[in-house]
Amino acid sequence: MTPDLIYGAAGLAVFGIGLWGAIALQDRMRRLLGLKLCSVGAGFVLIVGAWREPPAAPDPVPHALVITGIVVMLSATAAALALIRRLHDLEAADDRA
Amino acid sequence: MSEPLFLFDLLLALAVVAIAAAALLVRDAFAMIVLFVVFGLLSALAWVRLAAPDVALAEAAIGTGLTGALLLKTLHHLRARGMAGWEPGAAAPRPVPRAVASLNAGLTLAVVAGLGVAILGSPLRVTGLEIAVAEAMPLSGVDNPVTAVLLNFRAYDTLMEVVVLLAAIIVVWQVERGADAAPAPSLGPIWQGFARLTLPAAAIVGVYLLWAGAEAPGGAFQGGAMLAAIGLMLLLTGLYRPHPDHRATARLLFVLGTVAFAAVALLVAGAGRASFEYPQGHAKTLILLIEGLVTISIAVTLTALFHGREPAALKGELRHDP
Amino acid sequence: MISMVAMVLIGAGALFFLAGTIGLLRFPDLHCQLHALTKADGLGLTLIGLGAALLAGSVGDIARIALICAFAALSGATCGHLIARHARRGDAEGRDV
Amino acid sequence: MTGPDWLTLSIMLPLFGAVAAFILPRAAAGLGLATVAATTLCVLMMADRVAAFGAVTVPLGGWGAPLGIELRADGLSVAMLALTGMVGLLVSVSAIDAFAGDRTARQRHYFWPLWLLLLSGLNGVYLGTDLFNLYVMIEIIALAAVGLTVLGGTREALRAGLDYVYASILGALLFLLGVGLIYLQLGRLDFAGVIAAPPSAAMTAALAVMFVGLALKTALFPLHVWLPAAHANAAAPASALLSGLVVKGALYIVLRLAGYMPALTEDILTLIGLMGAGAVIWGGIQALRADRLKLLVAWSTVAQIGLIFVALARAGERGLSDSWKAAALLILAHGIAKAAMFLAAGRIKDEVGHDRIRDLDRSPIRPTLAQVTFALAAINLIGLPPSLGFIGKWQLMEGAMMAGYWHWVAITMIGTLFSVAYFSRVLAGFLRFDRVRGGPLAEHHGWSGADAAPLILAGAAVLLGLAAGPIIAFIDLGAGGAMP
Repeated sequence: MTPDLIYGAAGLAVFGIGLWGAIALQDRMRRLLGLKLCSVGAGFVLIVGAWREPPAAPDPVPHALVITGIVVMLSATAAALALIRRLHDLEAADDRA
Repeated sequence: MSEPLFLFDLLLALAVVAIAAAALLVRDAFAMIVLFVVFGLLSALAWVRLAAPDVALAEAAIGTGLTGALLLKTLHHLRARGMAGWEPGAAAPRPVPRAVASLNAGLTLAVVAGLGVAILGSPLRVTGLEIAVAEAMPLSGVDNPVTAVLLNFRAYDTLMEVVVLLAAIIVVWQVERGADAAPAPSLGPIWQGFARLTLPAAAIVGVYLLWAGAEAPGGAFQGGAMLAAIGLMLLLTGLYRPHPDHRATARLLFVLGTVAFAAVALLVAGAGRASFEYPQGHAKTLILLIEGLVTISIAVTLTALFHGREPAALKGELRHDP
Repeated sequence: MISMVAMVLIGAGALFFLAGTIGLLRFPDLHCQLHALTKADGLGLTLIGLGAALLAGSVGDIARIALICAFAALSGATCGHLIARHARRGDAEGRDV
Repeated sequence: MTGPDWLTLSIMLPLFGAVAAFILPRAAAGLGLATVAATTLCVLMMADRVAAFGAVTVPLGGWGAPLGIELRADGLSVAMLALTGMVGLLVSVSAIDAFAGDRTARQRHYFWPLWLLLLSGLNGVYLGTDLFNLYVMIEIIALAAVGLTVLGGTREALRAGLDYVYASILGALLFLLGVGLIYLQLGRLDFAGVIAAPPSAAMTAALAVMFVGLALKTALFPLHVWLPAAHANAAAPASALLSGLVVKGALYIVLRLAGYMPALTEDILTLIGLMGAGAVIWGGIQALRADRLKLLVAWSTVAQIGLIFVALARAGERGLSDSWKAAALLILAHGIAKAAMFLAAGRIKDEVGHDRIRDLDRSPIRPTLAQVTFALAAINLIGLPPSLGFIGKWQLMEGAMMAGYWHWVAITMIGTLFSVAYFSRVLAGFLRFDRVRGGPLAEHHGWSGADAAPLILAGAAVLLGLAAGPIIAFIDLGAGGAMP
């Protein structure tokens, strides 16, 4: 058992948990969190693909890809959260009315 | 020596998976966010173990730190407006039918199991692009391979990544037009003192990360995230209050990185060079120029994403301003 | 000899962390939990920092470790204060209502 | 590399335009229209180059694949770019009218930057040859499209937008996971490397995950649930862009990958065809039940996307040998006609004041030109000669018949019958005058210059069918299965 196998399995598991959360949960923020877990899981897969037996240096390309993925996911999260906040305001206003 | 490390890896991987599940299952929304932050930090630790310190830094700062801040801000907003289900201990939302729930779980499990089997059945550890990267490194202008990939070999991707951030802030401003902010939490004098002590240090670390990115882990995104943390503290301490008059400047700062990056990419073309092909000997200068400007844009954009709504001329806000 | 001392320091630090975590899990209310967590973790981190500093190769590394410990202590104290403050105000509001 | 780099320019120009429109909101409309026109000009120059020399490749950064990223324009890419340019230009023209006035100033200020970013992302997808780069591009498209969906700011639009965000992010992440799995096996992500890969179980798994992600983004049945509300609740120009162009981005990636994948087995093709057939039937039924005009048009998008997948899976001897051409023709036809139809539906709603199908024939106002536009677009989507949609369906059925796949021919016929049925619900209302109560009839015709752009689009979709031969020859340029 080498680290890449252990963390590869963990990454797939995290992706699966996130996938379940995104499709099965109802709460808006929780579904978003599920998606974030998916992105971390996919990151695990890429980083595991970059890992090499210790004396050898890892492959830098997937690392760069994952950094890009992290920033992209943050952007999407920020947009989704803005929608959640706005929608909540509108619904709260409707409830009061 | 590898035995304790193996144990460590196993425990860490188990913890990552368990906390991921716990974050989704815990009832209280605040606990959910805290567990998510713990999950992100542990993932970053795992990525350090997988020899990816650059990614670990980015995940800790952006993927966990700033995402956590965004989630907390949203939770504060929702709770300030009062919503059933958001107070701790409130009734759970209407339950999902058992059949649907088990169908979802079964589907997910089947997908993941299929993927796992397919991966196990495939040749692993194929040589990637590390040899090509190593050969091209002397021409790249920097010494950190990840930075070389991000700002030279795959600079086009990175430009588009900055564009994604720009798209996000445009969407956020558009969605939250004219929205009222939830009343800011008052954090007290101790917090103000802490902010005063840490702000300069955070600024130094941010610039250092940007600078170090050329040869060591770090770079524009990590540095930008660090500087954005300063922006968050400025907003939370009230040292900086967004004002409608600042909108034009903010827009300019949002687009600065995109414009500089794209302009350099187009202007270096010609004389037999393609777009994004830096002239020989100028690669380092151009990369540092791009990184510097992109860092400013990233820091400002991330701060604005946290602030959310566009600073519009609202009655309440004008009254607060001196 | 130095590495032995370092090991002992790091081990002691880990023990304090353990104690703090047990406190977090077992103490009845938030203020007690904070009491356990902030003090035990502050001490634990300092001990581990000391141990790591003994193992460190250069003055620069030692300086960095010292800085990390200082900032961790600072932010730990501030966080503890903020949590306690928030909890107290929450209680007060609860009583008012 | 000789002459200007039209490929990079066609991605960068909209980017600069978006930035300019964002900084100078007051001048956004003029800047936006000029940018779209300039970009379309770029695409025309590129088309000229491709027609003369075949496929054009630009190695960005001078590194070349697989280390760097390459842009590549061949017949199919240029056809998609031209579709985007043409539809984009005419939608832009009608957007100037739709967002004129003070009441929509705010929408106008944000429409242009978002639409130009969307254009940049779409052009990037059509020129990209790197899987990860495609991921970044579809995220740009997703964010810009979400912004366009919620432009109106109503609660329904925001709800639909949020569902769209979830679907979009999940689709992109599934795609990203597939990209990761492919890198795990091949160590490279450029198209050339992916095509050369030997088929294996793991490759199939990776491609399957990517396909599911893309199917979610392009709203293939049963992953379509987010689409109708999102497209029906957006402002008219935004709906036209979303339905005419945005879903085509993911569809194009499927088409590209499917065309190059030797690993696709008979079972997978059948499954894709079945999903498409499900979409044709379910979308048809829902379009028949829809009570609002825009909702009907949105459901017809679901049905027609399904038909495109049927074409992709099943129009030819070996499934894929020639079927991608039928699918490409259907994509072009649907892109033009659906944009025209949403614009027309928006015009009808603006003039009449509502878009309830039952009451459309009771209005004293008759938006004649918009109704003609709607009818022309319907001709195209139903597939009557000589429209481009007819040629696409003909190709599909001819291929399927020659290969003896009668059941797929039957599906196509059923889809056609459905489309006749649901469009008739609307068209019948246009032709009836007798149910107006109170007031003189047909005094106000309710048409204006704003009807010109959609009418041109709908007319083009019909007339382009006459030029089907050259179009088919053009999309074949530089294809031949072989990448450089």
